[in-house]
Amino acid sequence: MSNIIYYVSFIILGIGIYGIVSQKNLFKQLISLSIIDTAVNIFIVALGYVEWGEAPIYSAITPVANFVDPLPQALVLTAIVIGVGTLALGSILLVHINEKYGSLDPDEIRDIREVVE
Amino acid sequence: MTALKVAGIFLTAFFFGLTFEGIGRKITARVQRRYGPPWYQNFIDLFKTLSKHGYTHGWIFDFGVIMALGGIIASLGFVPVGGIVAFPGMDNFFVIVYLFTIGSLGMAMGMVGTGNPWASIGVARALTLMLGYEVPYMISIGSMLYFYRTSSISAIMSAQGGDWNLVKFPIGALVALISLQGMLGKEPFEAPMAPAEIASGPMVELSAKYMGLLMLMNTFMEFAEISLFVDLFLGGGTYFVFLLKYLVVWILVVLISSVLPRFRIEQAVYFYWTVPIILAFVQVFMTVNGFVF
Amino acid sequence: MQSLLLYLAVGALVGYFLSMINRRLGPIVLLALSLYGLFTLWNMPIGSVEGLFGFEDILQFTALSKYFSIITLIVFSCYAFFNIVWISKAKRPHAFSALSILTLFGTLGVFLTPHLIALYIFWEIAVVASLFIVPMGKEESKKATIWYIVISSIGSYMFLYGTFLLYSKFGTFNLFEISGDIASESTGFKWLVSLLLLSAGIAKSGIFPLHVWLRNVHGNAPDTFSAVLSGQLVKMGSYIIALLLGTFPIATMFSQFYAGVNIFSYVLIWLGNISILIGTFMAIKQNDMKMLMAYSTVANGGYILIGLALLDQVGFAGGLFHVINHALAATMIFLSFAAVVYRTGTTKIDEMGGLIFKMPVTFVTYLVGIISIAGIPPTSGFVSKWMIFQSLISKGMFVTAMFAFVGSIGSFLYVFRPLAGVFLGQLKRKDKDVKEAPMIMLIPMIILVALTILWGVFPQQVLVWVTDVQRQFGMEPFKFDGTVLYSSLGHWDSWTVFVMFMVGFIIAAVIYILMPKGKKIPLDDQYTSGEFLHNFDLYHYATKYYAFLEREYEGHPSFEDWYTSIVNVLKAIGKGVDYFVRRTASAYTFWMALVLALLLWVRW
Amino acid sequence: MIALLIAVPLAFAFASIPHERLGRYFLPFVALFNLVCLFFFMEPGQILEVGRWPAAYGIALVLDNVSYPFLIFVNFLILMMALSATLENRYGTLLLVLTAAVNGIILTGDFFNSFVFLEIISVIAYIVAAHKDNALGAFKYLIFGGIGGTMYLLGAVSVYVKSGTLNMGYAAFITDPLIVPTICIFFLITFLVELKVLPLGLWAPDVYSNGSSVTPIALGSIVTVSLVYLFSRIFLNIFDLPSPQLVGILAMISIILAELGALKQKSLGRALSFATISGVSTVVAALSMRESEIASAAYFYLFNDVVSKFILFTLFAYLGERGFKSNKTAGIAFTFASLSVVGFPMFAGFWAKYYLLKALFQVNSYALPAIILIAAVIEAGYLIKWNVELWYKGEDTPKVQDGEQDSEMENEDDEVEEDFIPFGAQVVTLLLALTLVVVGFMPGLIHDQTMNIANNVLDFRPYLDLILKGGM
Repeated sequence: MSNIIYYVSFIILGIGIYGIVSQKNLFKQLISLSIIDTAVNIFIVALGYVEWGEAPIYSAITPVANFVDPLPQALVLTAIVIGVGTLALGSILLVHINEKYGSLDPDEIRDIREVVE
Repeated sequence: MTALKVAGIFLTAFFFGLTFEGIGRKITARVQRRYGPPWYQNFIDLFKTLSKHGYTHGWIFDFGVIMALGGIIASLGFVPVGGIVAFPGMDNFFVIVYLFTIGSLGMAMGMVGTGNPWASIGVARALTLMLGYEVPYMISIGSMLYFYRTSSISAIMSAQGGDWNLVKFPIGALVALISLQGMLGKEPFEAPMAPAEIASGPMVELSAKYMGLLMLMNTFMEFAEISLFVDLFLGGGTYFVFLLKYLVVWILVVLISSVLPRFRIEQAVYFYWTVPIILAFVQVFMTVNGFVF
Repeated sequence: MQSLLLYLAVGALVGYFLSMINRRLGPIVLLALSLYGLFTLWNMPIGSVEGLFGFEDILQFTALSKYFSIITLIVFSCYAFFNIVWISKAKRPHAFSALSILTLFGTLGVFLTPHLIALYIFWEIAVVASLFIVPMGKEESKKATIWYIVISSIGSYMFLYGTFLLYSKFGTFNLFEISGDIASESTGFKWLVSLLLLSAGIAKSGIFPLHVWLRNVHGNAPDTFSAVLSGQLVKMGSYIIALLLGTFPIATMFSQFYAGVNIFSYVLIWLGNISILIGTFMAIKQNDMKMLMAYSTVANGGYILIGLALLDQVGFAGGLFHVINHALAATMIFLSFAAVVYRTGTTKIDEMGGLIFKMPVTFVTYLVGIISIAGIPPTSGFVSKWMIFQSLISKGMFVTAMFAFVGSIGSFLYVFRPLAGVFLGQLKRKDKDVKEAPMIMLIPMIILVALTILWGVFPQQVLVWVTDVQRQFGMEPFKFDGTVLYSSLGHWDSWTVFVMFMVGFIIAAVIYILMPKGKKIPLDDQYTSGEFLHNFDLYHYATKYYAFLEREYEGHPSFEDWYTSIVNVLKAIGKGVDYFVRRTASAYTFWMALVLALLLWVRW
Repeated sequence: MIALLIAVPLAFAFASIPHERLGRYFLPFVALFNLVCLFFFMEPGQILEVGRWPAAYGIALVLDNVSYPFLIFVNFLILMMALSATLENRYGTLLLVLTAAVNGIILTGDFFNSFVFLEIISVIAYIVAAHKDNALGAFKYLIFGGIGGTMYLLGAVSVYVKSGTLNMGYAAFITDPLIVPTICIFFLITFLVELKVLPLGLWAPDVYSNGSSVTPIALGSIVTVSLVYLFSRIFLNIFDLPSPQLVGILAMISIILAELGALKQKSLGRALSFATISGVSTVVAALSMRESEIASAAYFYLFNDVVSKFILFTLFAYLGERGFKSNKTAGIAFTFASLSVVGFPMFAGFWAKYYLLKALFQVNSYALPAIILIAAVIEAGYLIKWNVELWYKGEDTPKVQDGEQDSEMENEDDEVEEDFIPFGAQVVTLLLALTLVVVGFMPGLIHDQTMNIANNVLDFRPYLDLILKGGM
């Protein structure tokens, strides 16, 4: 039962990859990348999960408790931040692309570029 | 002694060469049902032309003519004439063949130096024809050099004894004969001169003395070339036997030329590079594998 | 040797800065250095060993080094001398002079070291230095440079690969140390290494599969530099061939094939044959005189290769002798062309004519040059041709002999084309005011003429060098006694031939003088088949000189085209790569990544 | 002390935020400061445990015999770039952050920390890639790099899950050897992307050819060097490279394909980009052999390639394809650099190829040398073509062909007027070209260093000892 979360993360990962592979629109590609990020983050959090674990906070109530591994969660926090940064940057790049070529469809952009060249 | 022998060769070439040429003209005429000039006609022609004032096109023209005659005279000295061998052992086949080319080069240079395009065309044709006949000729002679382990003409001549190379190397002799026809510029390989086609080619601008000198050169050249054939294939022999053999070969050449039409130049080259070259290689194959009769 | 190389290296810089003061100073520096080198190396005892830049014993002065260095230095002295005037037409005189000196540095280094890596370094220095001179030529010389560097790199990198193969087996780069042990290796290894090492020589000396660069480079390089390219740089290739064939025990390394010639040499001889054929027939159809001589270089490279690959007493000597002959002849011819171009400004044969009356000394230089190329006595060209022919016939190698004959007679055809087209015939009206080349240009040409005839009549000096080489390689040295040269098929005497030649010439001259004098008429006083001519420029037969012969092999395959199409195929693949690059990160790239990951997963 | 290398650039980066222009003036001094620190106040064999956590639990910064020379080289490159590149506003700040991140990635001994630095580098790289209005190329890089980063994260986390620690040395020591190849594949994909090995390096030509004086140098030189360091650290030092033959073959294919791609190009920038791919692929192929001599030669090769490409790209950025007629010094630097890339004697490139071939032949590897030499032939072809074209540009072009061309030429002339090479760039390119020549005559200068790196990088024990301070 506890493995289900792994399957979920892999399915999301698959969706992300499918998105990058199949979508022409650059923005959809970026979103797909973000989905992949999310999938990986879920996976990592799941790795640190311990059956019936508790939040890794020391207190008087839980001097000896079944803690989940806190490190992956910390890592994921960082990864999420980085992911958001990348997403934001990608969006800005797309805005620039859209300003320059007036489109986010790579085929159209290519046509325009070839004309320019 | 050497000087005497050389002088002897020159004089023989001069008198008999011109005489035989005259006889050749007579024979051609008779084949063509004409009366023909007397046998001494060439002497008359030579002296007459030499004694006239001519026209020259500048120093390269003069130089070319002298170089042509000088080169041929030089190579003639190395050709054994029957018993007369001026430079025994040193009459290397390749030396003679390449000395000949000085004469040809001199003539070509002088004639093109006249600035007449007919002469240029004639020379271009002559050189092209040379590319044709020299190759099979040198290969077939080469097989003899290989067989006798020497490239000295006189050594090959004396090594034959009674058995002529004509019999030992029949195919080679045939190839040499065909090539000889081209060397002498006789029909069917007459394209370089072709009087009716390119106004005698190289000779177009020649007059008087220059014509005479080149006639002399031509005689010497014919003499040397046929002598080589006689030495190599017919065993040379004593002086008079040699001349007899020479006459026979000469008459054969003249007879062939008098009945044949002219090849175009590329046809000639094509011909030389097919039939005689294959024959020459047949000869080579036989020689290398020891099939010498 | 060490000091000479150092002087040359420094000289390149000095030459550069001196030519900033006066551009004529650059060639003068080169001339001084070449003469100094000639003097030093001529007097240097064979077998001297020196270090260089702190590397012990890296320079060895062998007999072969001496022979090739002397050739090189003669060529370079003449080239430098000629350049003193010619440099005024050079596009970048400073760089031109400096790079010329650097080229000399590189080539001399190649000749002086048996250490394969040092040799490679010097080799590449010579290549790079000459590489940047080439594009100073005609418009197309830029393209020619690419041909040059690519073909040269193919050769030299194969050489490098072979060098490292040897190193991985024997642990040393010294060629002389390796040569003893190589015979015991496996057959495949021997073939591979020998071919790899030789391919540098093959590429450089313009032998068949790698001959294509010569036409472009020699034809388009700066005019005087073509002389160095053909007379000297190409000989670097011959040096490698001679060095390897002489040093490796080729005869015991490979099995016998025919008439005492081993199979490896036979392969080389066939490459030589094809080179002769291609060189000769392509030269015949060129209208550009420099390209014509470039193909002639291909053919003569073939002769040298055949001679060297015969590896016997007479043939090897003939091949070596042919190196100096062709070096001198090619230098003479290209220098005379340079003089012609200096005055007329074109290299197309049919754009000139009748220059003989304007430039007689240049003409004589060219004439002697072609007599030597065509191998006619009494020039030195005949000596080597005779030796090669003797060797071929005595071994019974008639097919090769046929190619040699074709090349020899074909050379009459192609050398006559510029002779007739440029120097003889009708003088063009535009060239009416052409003058003879300046005196400074004529001197080196005359020196070369003198050397060619001198060594044709008295070949002893060269033969001493050649037989020294043969002795050093443990071969039976070529036999000669004074001017009498011996082979197993008899002998001849160059002095006698010369005397007979003079006798014949004097007889002819006497007859000529005794007979009545001819009247001088101008060139346009002609038999014109009755036509009245207005323009004698057109009455000059130079275009398509051998049209009737060219027609016979019009549809011949062109290796230049083949190589270009190979490059095009490569470019097409490159275009494919570029196609993927230009897409966005989409389907194919990701499938590729996934397949890759899968492959990695199953761990190969 | 070591942390200064990271902290100082970061501090200056923050300091420069309020004053947009300041960044670019800070950059050279920061780089110089780093170099001075490295030379005079630091020596290999130091470790810093961040926050005084013991190494196996906390982040450790390690300065050992491998990272020390790499740090010097990278900071040297940054200094050179700071002097030569034209930095617009904010780019100074960016590059300061990049400096910090690059120093960090070389110093760190922690997997996750290296991931963070890698992502910082990537983000800055995307921005730098977008220089000169090249957003499309940058976006492509972002997609590739994003996937690559994710893979690295997966790898790092897998290490943690399997070993319970993120410390590079300790994790490698205790991770189950059976699972290591699988983990390494995640890392490997990241490196193949970032080091531009071809099927995964398809983003590079579009990014590098944007004509900027920053992008190709920051990415192609600085980032590449630091990632080669990380590659060697992970695959040569602490883990084994998974399926080295396959990586080798992939890199070889990449070399050839990149050269062919470059051969085809009609623009110099793209040709150089492909050449860069080929150069780095050669390094990867050589490193995949895991042999100290070869690794040493590979670092030498990297040195030569990076320095030469630095020159080529900088000059391309300023001169474009306008030729050297007005600027001979630049031309000489360009020619020296291209000769060095091809590997002609008298330049560093020759020794790079020499050592590489020699080392490869010693281990009886025959395919890679052949590939390298074939690549060199192609490289020689197109680089010499470009050299000749640029040197002789406009010398004998026909005067008037048709109107269109005429106007084009006029435009070019106008641009030449405006277009000059800043003094800094001239000095830097000339200096680097001279470096190539000097190394060409004294290869020992670099070779001793690379030998030292190679010997240390292939020996896991000293690193483990250092990072754990002589054992647990």
